[in-house]
Amino acid sequence: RADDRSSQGGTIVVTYQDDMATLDPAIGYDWQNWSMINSLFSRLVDYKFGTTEIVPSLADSWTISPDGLVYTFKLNPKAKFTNGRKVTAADIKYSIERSVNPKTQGPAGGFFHSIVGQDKMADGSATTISGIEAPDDSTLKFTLSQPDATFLNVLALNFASVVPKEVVEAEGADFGKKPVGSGAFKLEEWVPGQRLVFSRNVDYFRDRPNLDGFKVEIGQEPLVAILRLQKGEVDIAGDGIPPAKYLEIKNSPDAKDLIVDREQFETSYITINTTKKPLDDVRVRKAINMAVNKDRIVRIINGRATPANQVLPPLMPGYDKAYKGYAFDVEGAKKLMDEAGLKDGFSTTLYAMNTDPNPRIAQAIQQDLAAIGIKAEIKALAQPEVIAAGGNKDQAALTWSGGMGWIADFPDPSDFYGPILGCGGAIAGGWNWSWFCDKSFEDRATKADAMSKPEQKDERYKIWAQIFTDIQSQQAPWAPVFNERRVVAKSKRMGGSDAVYIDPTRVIDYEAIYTKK
Amino acid sequence: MKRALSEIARQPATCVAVLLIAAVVLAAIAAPWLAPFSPDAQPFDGLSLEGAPLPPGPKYWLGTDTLGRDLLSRLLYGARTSLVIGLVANGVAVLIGMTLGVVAGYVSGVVGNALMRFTDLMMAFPALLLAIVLAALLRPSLWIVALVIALVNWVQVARIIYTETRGLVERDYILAERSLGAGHMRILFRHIAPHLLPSAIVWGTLGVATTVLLEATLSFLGVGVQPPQPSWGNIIYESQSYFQAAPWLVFIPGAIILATALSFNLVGDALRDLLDPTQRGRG
Amino acid sequence: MTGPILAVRGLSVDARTPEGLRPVLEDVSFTLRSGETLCLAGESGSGKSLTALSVMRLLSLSLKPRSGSIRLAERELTTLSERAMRRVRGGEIAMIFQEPMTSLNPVLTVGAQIAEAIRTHDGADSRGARARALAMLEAVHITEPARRMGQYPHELSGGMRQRVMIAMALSCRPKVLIADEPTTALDVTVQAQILKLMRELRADLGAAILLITHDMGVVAEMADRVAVMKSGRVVEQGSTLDIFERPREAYTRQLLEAVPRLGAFAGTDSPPRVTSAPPTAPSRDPVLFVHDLTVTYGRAARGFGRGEVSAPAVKGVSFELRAGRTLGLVGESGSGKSTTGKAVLGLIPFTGEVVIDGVSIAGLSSAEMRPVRRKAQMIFQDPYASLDPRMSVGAAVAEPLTIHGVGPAAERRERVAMLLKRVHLSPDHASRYPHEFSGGQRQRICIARALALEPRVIVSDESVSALDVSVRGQVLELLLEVQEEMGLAFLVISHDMAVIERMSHDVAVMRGGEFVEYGTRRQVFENPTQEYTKALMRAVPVPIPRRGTSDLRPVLLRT
Amino acid sequence: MAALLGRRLIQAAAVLLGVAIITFLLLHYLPADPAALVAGRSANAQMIANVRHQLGLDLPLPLQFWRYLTGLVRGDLGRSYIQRSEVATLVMARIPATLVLMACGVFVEVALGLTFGVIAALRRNGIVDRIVMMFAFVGVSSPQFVVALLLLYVFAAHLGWFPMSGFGTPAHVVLPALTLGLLGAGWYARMVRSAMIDVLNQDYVRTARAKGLSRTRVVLRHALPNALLPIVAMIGIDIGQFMGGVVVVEAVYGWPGIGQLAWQAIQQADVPIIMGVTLVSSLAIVLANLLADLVAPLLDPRIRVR
Ligand SMILES: Nc1ncnc2c1ncn2[C@@H]1O[C@H](COP(=O)(O)OP(=O)(O)OP(=O)(O)O)[C@@H](O)[C@H]1O
Ligand SMILES: Nc1ncnc2c1ncn2[C@@H]1O[C@H](COP(=O)(O)OP(=O)(O)OP(=O)(O)O)[C@@H](O)[C@H]1O
Ligand SMILES: [Mg+2]
Ligand SMILES: [Mg+2]
Repeated sequence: RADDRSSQGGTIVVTYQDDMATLDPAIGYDWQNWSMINSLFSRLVDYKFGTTEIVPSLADSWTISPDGLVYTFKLNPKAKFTNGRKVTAADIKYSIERSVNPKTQGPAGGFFHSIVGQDKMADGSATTISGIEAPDDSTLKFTLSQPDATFLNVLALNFASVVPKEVVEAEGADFGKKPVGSGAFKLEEWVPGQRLVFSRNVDYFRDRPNLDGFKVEIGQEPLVAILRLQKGEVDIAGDGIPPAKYLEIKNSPDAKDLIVDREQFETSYITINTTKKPLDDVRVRKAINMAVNKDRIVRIINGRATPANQVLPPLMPGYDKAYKGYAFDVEGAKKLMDEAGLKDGFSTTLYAMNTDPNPRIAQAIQQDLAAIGIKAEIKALAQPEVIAAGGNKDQAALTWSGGMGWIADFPDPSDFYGPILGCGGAIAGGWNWSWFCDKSFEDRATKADAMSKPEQKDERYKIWAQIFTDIQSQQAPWAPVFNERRVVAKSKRMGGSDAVYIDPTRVIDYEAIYTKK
Repeated sequence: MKRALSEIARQPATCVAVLLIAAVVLAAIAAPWLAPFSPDAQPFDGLSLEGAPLPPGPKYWLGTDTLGRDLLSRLLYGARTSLVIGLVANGVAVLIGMTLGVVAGYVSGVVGNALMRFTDLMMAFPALLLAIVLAALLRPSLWIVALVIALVNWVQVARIIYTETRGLVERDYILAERSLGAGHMRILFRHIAPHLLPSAIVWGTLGVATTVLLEATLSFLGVGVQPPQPSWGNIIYESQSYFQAAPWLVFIPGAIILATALSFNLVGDALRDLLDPTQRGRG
Repeated sequence: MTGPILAVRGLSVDARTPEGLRPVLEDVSFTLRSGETLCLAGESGSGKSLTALSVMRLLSLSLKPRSGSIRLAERELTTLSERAMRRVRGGEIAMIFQEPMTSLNPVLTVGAQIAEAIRTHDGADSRGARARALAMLEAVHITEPARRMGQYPHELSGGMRQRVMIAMALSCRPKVLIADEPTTALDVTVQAQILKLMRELRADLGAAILLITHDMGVVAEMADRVAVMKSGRVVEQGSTLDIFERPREAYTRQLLEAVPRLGAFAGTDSPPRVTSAPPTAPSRDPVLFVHDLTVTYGRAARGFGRGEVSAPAVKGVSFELRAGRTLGLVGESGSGKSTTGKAVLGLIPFTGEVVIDGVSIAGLSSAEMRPVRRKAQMIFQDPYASLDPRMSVGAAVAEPLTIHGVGPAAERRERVAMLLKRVHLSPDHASRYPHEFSGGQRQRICIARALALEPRVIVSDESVSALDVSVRGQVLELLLEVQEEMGLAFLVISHDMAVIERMSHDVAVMRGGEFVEYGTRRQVFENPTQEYTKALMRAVPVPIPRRGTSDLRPVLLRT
Repeated sequence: MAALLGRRLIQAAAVLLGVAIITFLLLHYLPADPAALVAGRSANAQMIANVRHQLGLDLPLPLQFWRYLTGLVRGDLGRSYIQRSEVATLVMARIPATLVLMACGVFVEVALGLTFGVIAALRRNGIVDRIVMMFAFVGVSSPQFVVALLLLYVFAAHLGWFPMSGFGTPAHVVLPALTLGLLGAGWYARMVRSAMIDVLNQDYVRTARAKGLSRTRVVLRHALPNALLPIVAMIGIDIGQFMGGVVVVEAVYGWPGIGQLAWQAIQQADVPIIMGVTLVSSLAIVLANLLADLVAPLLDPRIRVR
C-alpha cells in the first residue's frame, strides 16, 4: 500500500492486562515478556524477522565440526551492553551457565541438555559448564554430548541471551526489574503495575530498529484496550481481541487495518491420562478422539482456529499432510466404547482453565463426550491449579490445554515431543499430562535428534512426522482439537508485514514494526 | 393469617411482589416441564455461522448464549440454584450473624468481647481465598458455595445486630423479665430476638441479589455450581463482557435477579410491618 | 391592661388515622394577656400539648388543623408564611418541653444551642450571641454558668437541663412563653425552684406564660387564670380562685379532689383501709430483711470492657419489712432509691445481706434465685417501657406463670383472666398490645403481672409518678387493695411525698445513697428531724391558690 | 483513652496474627505446586526438586511459617514466585492507588448515601422516598463489572468526558470511584434514611424547630450529626466489603492498585503476593474499624471517655 512506507522513529503504546513478570532472560518465559526480553537482549544467533531462518547476531560466523559435536562462534566486535561495556565470549558463557544454574530458579535448564557438563551444572554439583569454553574475548566454543539438530535454535532462545555479569551480581534477584542487555532497545522506566518504557538502544550493533521506543501499559482490561485502540490511544493490544469484541471488530469496515490474524506453532488439545482406568484402553482414547466435534468448537470461538487432526501444527516441519487423524464419528466412537466393554459409558473429570473461552469449549467437549456415554465433570480452575492437576498422575483424567496450549519454543518438531509426550515430561509437576511414556518412541526420538547434519534435515523431519503420526494412530494419548491462529489488534498507523506482529518465534518483532508516514 | 392477607391485599406493590416470587418458585420447581429445551443442549443452530449467540426470536424466545444454549431454559433451571443461594445461603448467613451478634451483645464482658474479636477476624479475612482452596479440596457443589457464602456474609449482620442488641438489653422490660426470673435463653429468644427481626429482614432481603451475584464469582473460581449447571449469577458472569455484542445475555438475567430481589425486599418490608404489633392501627 | 397578646379562637385539629380523620381538638378558645399566666390543666391525652403545638405550628404531619384562628397581637398565625412563622417561633413565642432529658441536642454544647437561638433572631454575631447566652444562663441561676456553656446536656442534671431550656426559650425575650409540663419530670425540690424561676422571669420580662400541667398544685401556685381541658375541649375557664373555690364542672372537681394533700392523714399510723378484708396479723419475722446493703456501679465490664469504678450508689442501707406493711422510700432523683429496689431483688450485684422470706439471696445463681423470685416482684416506673411492646398483654401477664411452669396453658389462661379482673381490666383485653392502652391501664397490667405468682413482697419503683393525678389515685387504691387482701409487703419508692404518705407505714428518706431518716410515717411526717426531710415536704406544691406574686416559701438547694 | 487505644491495638495485632496463620494454612493447601510453576514447562524432576529446596518449600510447615513470621517482623514479605521481586515493594507500589480509589469510593458512597438517605427520610413514604429507595436497591443489586463497563462506554468511550483508563489526574479517579461508590451508596441511603427518621422524631429536633431555625439548619446541624453516629461504625465495616469491588473496578479501569495485584496473584498462585496482599488488606480493615471506634467519641460526646 502506498502510505505503507516505514517512517523512522515514533513511539507506540502497547497494552497488557497482567503485570510484567520479569525481564530476566534466564527466567522470563511467557507470552508477554518473551518479545520484550528478546528486544532487550541479543544472542549468538537469531531468526530473520517473521521467519524461522537462523541468521548471525552476536556471532558473526560459526563452524560446526563434522561429527556435529563442536560449535565454534566468532563474535561481532561492535556488540556493547547498554552500560557501555563490550560484550565478550566470557559473558555468553556466564549467561548460559546462569540460565542452567538451579540457583537462578529458571525454566531454561533443560534446553541446554546436549552441552557437555550441563547435567552437573543443573544438579548443582558443578559451578561451570565444561562444554562451554571462551578461549579469547571473541571466540566461543561449545562441545555437545551428542549431536543436536536443534542446537542453533536453542542458542536463539531468550535463555541464551547475553547479560553483563557485573550488573547481574550487583542487582541480584532484581536484575529482572532493572535489566541491562545489548539488544535493540533498553528499559527506560518501569512503574510497577502501570507501565514500562523502552527506548531505542543508540549504539546497538545491528541496524537500528524503526521505533524510537515503545511504552507498555499494563493492567489494561482487554475489552478496554480494544476500545482505546479504536480511539487511537493504543497501538497494539497485546492480549489480542477478547471473544466478546472479536466479531464486532472483524466485521467493522476498517478490520483489515486493525486485525492481524496469522497461524502460529500452536496446537490446542485434550490430554488423556493414559495411566488412568478406563482411559488406559486405547479404544476409549480413540473413541474420545472421534467424539469431539471440532468444527462446532471452532465455531464457538468465531472461527479463530482451524480444526487439528494431529499433534503438530501445519506450519511445523514434519506436519503430515497425508495423515487425517480421527474423523468426527459418534457412531464409530460408540462402537469402540462397546468393544472396550463400556457400553453404558463412565464418568470422569475434565480440567480446563477458567478464562473465556476455555470454560465454554470445555462445555462443548463435555456435551460431545456425553453423546458417547462419557459423563465428564468440568473443573474450571486458574491456570496453576490446572497445571498442578495435570502434572499429578492420579488427578486429572482429561485436561483441555486451551489457554496453555503448547506453543513451540523453536520451529522444530522435537519441541512437541520431549516435554509433552516424552518420558522426560511424565513427572510430577511436568507437562506430559497424558503421562504417555513409551520406550520405543523414546528411542526413535533420540535417534531422530541425533541427525544434526544440514543435509539430513528433510529426512529427519520425515522421521519425526512418522513418530507423531504413529503416536496418534496407535496410542492416541491426545485428542488434538484445533490450531489456534493468533490475533493481534493494532492501530491503523502501525505498519509492517503481518509476520512481524505474529512472529513464529518472537511473538512481536519490536525491532521490525514501524509507524506509517 | 387472615389479617396478613388483607394487609398485603391493601398494597398492590406487595401483591405483585408476592406473585412474582410465587412465579419464580414455580419456575424453579416446574423447570423441566416449562423449559422449551434442555438447559445444557447446544444445538448446532444455536449459534450464527460466525459463532455469535442469537438474539431473542421465534425459536429461542430469549435468545441463546455464547454456546448456543436456549437462554430461557437456562434461566428457568437457573432459578433452582439461585433460589437456594439467595434464600438458603443468604438466610443461613443472616441467621449466623444474628445469633453471634445477639449473644455477643447480650453477654457483655469476656465472652461477648471474644465473639466480637472473632467477628473482626472474619471481617479482615480474605473470603475469596477460602473459596479457592475449598474449591480445589472439596468436590464443588451447590452446597459448598452456599456454605462459603454463609461463611462470608454473616459478618456485617453480626456487627449491626450486636449494636442493636446492646441498646435493647438496657431496656426496662428486659430488667422486668429478669425480675420475673426468666432465664437467659428465654430473654434472648422471646424478648430480644423478635425486636431484631426488622433489621434481619432488611439485611436478608438486601442480601438476596448480592449473594446471587457472589455465587457467580465463586463458580468462576471453581467453587460451587460448575458448568454446565446454570445459575442466574453465572449466566450473567459468563457473558458479562458480551453486554454490547449480546445485551440480552446480561440485561435479561440482570432484570430477573433485580426483580426477584426487589420482590423479596417488598415482601420483607410488608412482613416486618405485619410482625410488628406496635404498627397495628397506626398510620 | 391592653388587648390579649395571644388569642386562640375555635381551634380544631384532626388526627389522620387509618380509619380516617379523628378529631383531637374541638373548638378550643382562650386568650392570654401579656404578663399573665394561663394554665392549661387536664388529664393526659386531653389535648394540652396539641394546643400548644398548634400555636407554634409544630404539629406532626399526622395531625391536620381543621379550623380556628390564632392571633399573636394583631397577626394571624394560621395563615402566616413558613418563613414569617419561623421568626415568630423562638422570637415572639418560645416553648419549653416536658422532657428536659431528651429536649436538648446531645451532640451540641449548651452554649451553642442557646447562642444559636439568639443568632437566628437577633442576628447577633457569634461573640455577642455567646455573651448573651452566658447572661441568660446567669439569669436562670445555674451554677458555674461559664463552665456550663461548654458542657453537653448529658453532663447536666435534669434540673439544670430544664434551666437551660428556659434560658434558651427566654433568650430572645419572647412575648409569649409556652411551657408544656416543665416540671413533671423533675423532683419536687427542683420543681419548686423551676416554678419560682419562672415566676421571677415573668416578673422581669413581662412575658405572658401559657403553662401546661396536670398537677393542680402547680396550677394553684402559678396561674392567674385556668383553662381545664378534657378530651380535646376546654370544659371550664376562669380565674384561678374561681376554679379552685367554685368549680362548675364535675370534671374539674374530680381533678381537684384527686390532688393529694400533704398531711391529709396526719395522726394515723397506717394508711386508711380501702377494703373490708380482715387486717393481717403483723407477723414477727420479716418478709424482707436488708442489712448493710451497698451497691457500686461500674464494676461489671460494660460495653467493650470499659467502665470506671464509681462511688457507691447505695451505702450501708439496712431495714426490715413485715407482711402486710409498707416501707416508703423517698428522696431526690439520683439518691439511690431505684438502686436499692433493684438490689433487694438481686437484679444488680450488691454487697451486704438481703433475706427474702428466710432465704439469703447474696451470691445465689440465677437458678437458685428462681424460687425466691416467686416471692418478690417489682413494678417499674414507666409501665410502657417495662412491657415488651411485641408481646400481647395476656402473654405478658402469663409470662411469670410460663417461666415458673405454673399449671397447664388452659389454667394459666384462667389465671390471667382472673388477674386482669383483679386489676379492674376486662379479660378480653388479653389479646391487645401495650401500645393500645392508656398509661394507667398499662400500670395495672404491670401490677397484674407482679401479682401473678402471689408474691410476699412487691417493690414498686415510682409506679404512679408517670400517671396523671386522676389515674394515680385509682392505682394507689388498687395497690392498697391487693395489699390488704393478700397481706403483701410493699417497698414503695417515690419522690412524691404525698404518695409516700398515702401508702406507707414506715418511711425512709434517702440522700446520696444513704438513709438520712428512717422511722414510722408518723415520726417522719409529723416531726422530721432532718432539714432535708423538711425541705422535701415544703417543696410539695399546695393546691391552694396563692394571692399576689410575692414568694411565700424560701427556695432551697440550688441544682 | 490511651488505655483503650492500647487495648484495641493489641486486639488488632491478635486479629492480624490470626489472619496470617489461617491464610498461610490455606495457601499451603492451595492445589498448585509453586516449585513446578517456577521450574517451567521443560523441567525434569531434579530441577523441580532443586527449586523446591531453593524456595524452602521442602521444610516442615511450622518451620516455614516461623520463617515467614520472622521475616514479617523485619518487614520482609518474601519474594514473588512469578515476578521475582520483593513482595513488600510490589505491594507498597500499589497501596497509594488503592488508597486513593477507596477514599474517593467511600466519599462517593457516603456523599450519595447521605444525600439520598436524608431526602428519602424527609419525604418518607412519599413518591420521592419510594424512587430513591428503589434506586438504592438497584445500586446494591447490580453486577459491578457491568456497571463499570457501562459507565466506561458512556462517559469515557462515547462522551469522552473522562479518560478510559489509567491513574494520575483527578479526572482518572471519577469513574472508578463512582462505580465503587454506587454499590455502597445503596446500603448507606437505606441506613441513613432509617437513622434520620429516628432522629427526626426526637424531642430535640422539635426544640430546634421551636427555636425558629430554618428547616435546612434543623436537618443539617441538629438531625444529621445524630443520624451519623451509627453510620460511622458502618464505614469501618465497609472497607472489608470494598475489597471485592476494588478488584473488579481496578481491573476494568486499569487502576494500578492492590486489587489487580491480588487477582493476578490468585490467578497465578503466586503465594507470597497473596499472603502479602491479604495481610495488608486485613491491616487496612482492622485500622479502619479502629479509626471508627476512635472517631465515634468525637461525634458523640456521650461516649467520650472522661
Ligand atoms: N401525632 C399524633 N397523631 C395522632 N394522634 C395524636 C398525636 N399526638 C397526640 N395525639 C392524640 O391527641 C390527644 C391529645 O394528645 P396531647 O399530647 O395533647 O395530650 P396531653 O394533654 O398533652 O397529655 P399529656 O399530659 O400526657 O401530655 C391524645 O389522645 C393523643 O392520643
Ligand atoms: N446503670 C447504672 N450505671 C451506673 N450508674 C448508675 C446506673 N444506674 C444508676 N446509677 C447511678 O446511681 C445513683 C442512684 O441512681 P438511682 O436510679 O438509684 O436513683 P433514684 O433515686 O432512683 O433516682 P430517680 O428518682 O431519678 O429514679 C445515681 O447517681 C445514678 O447516676
Ligand atoms: Mg403533653
Ligand atoms: Mg429511680
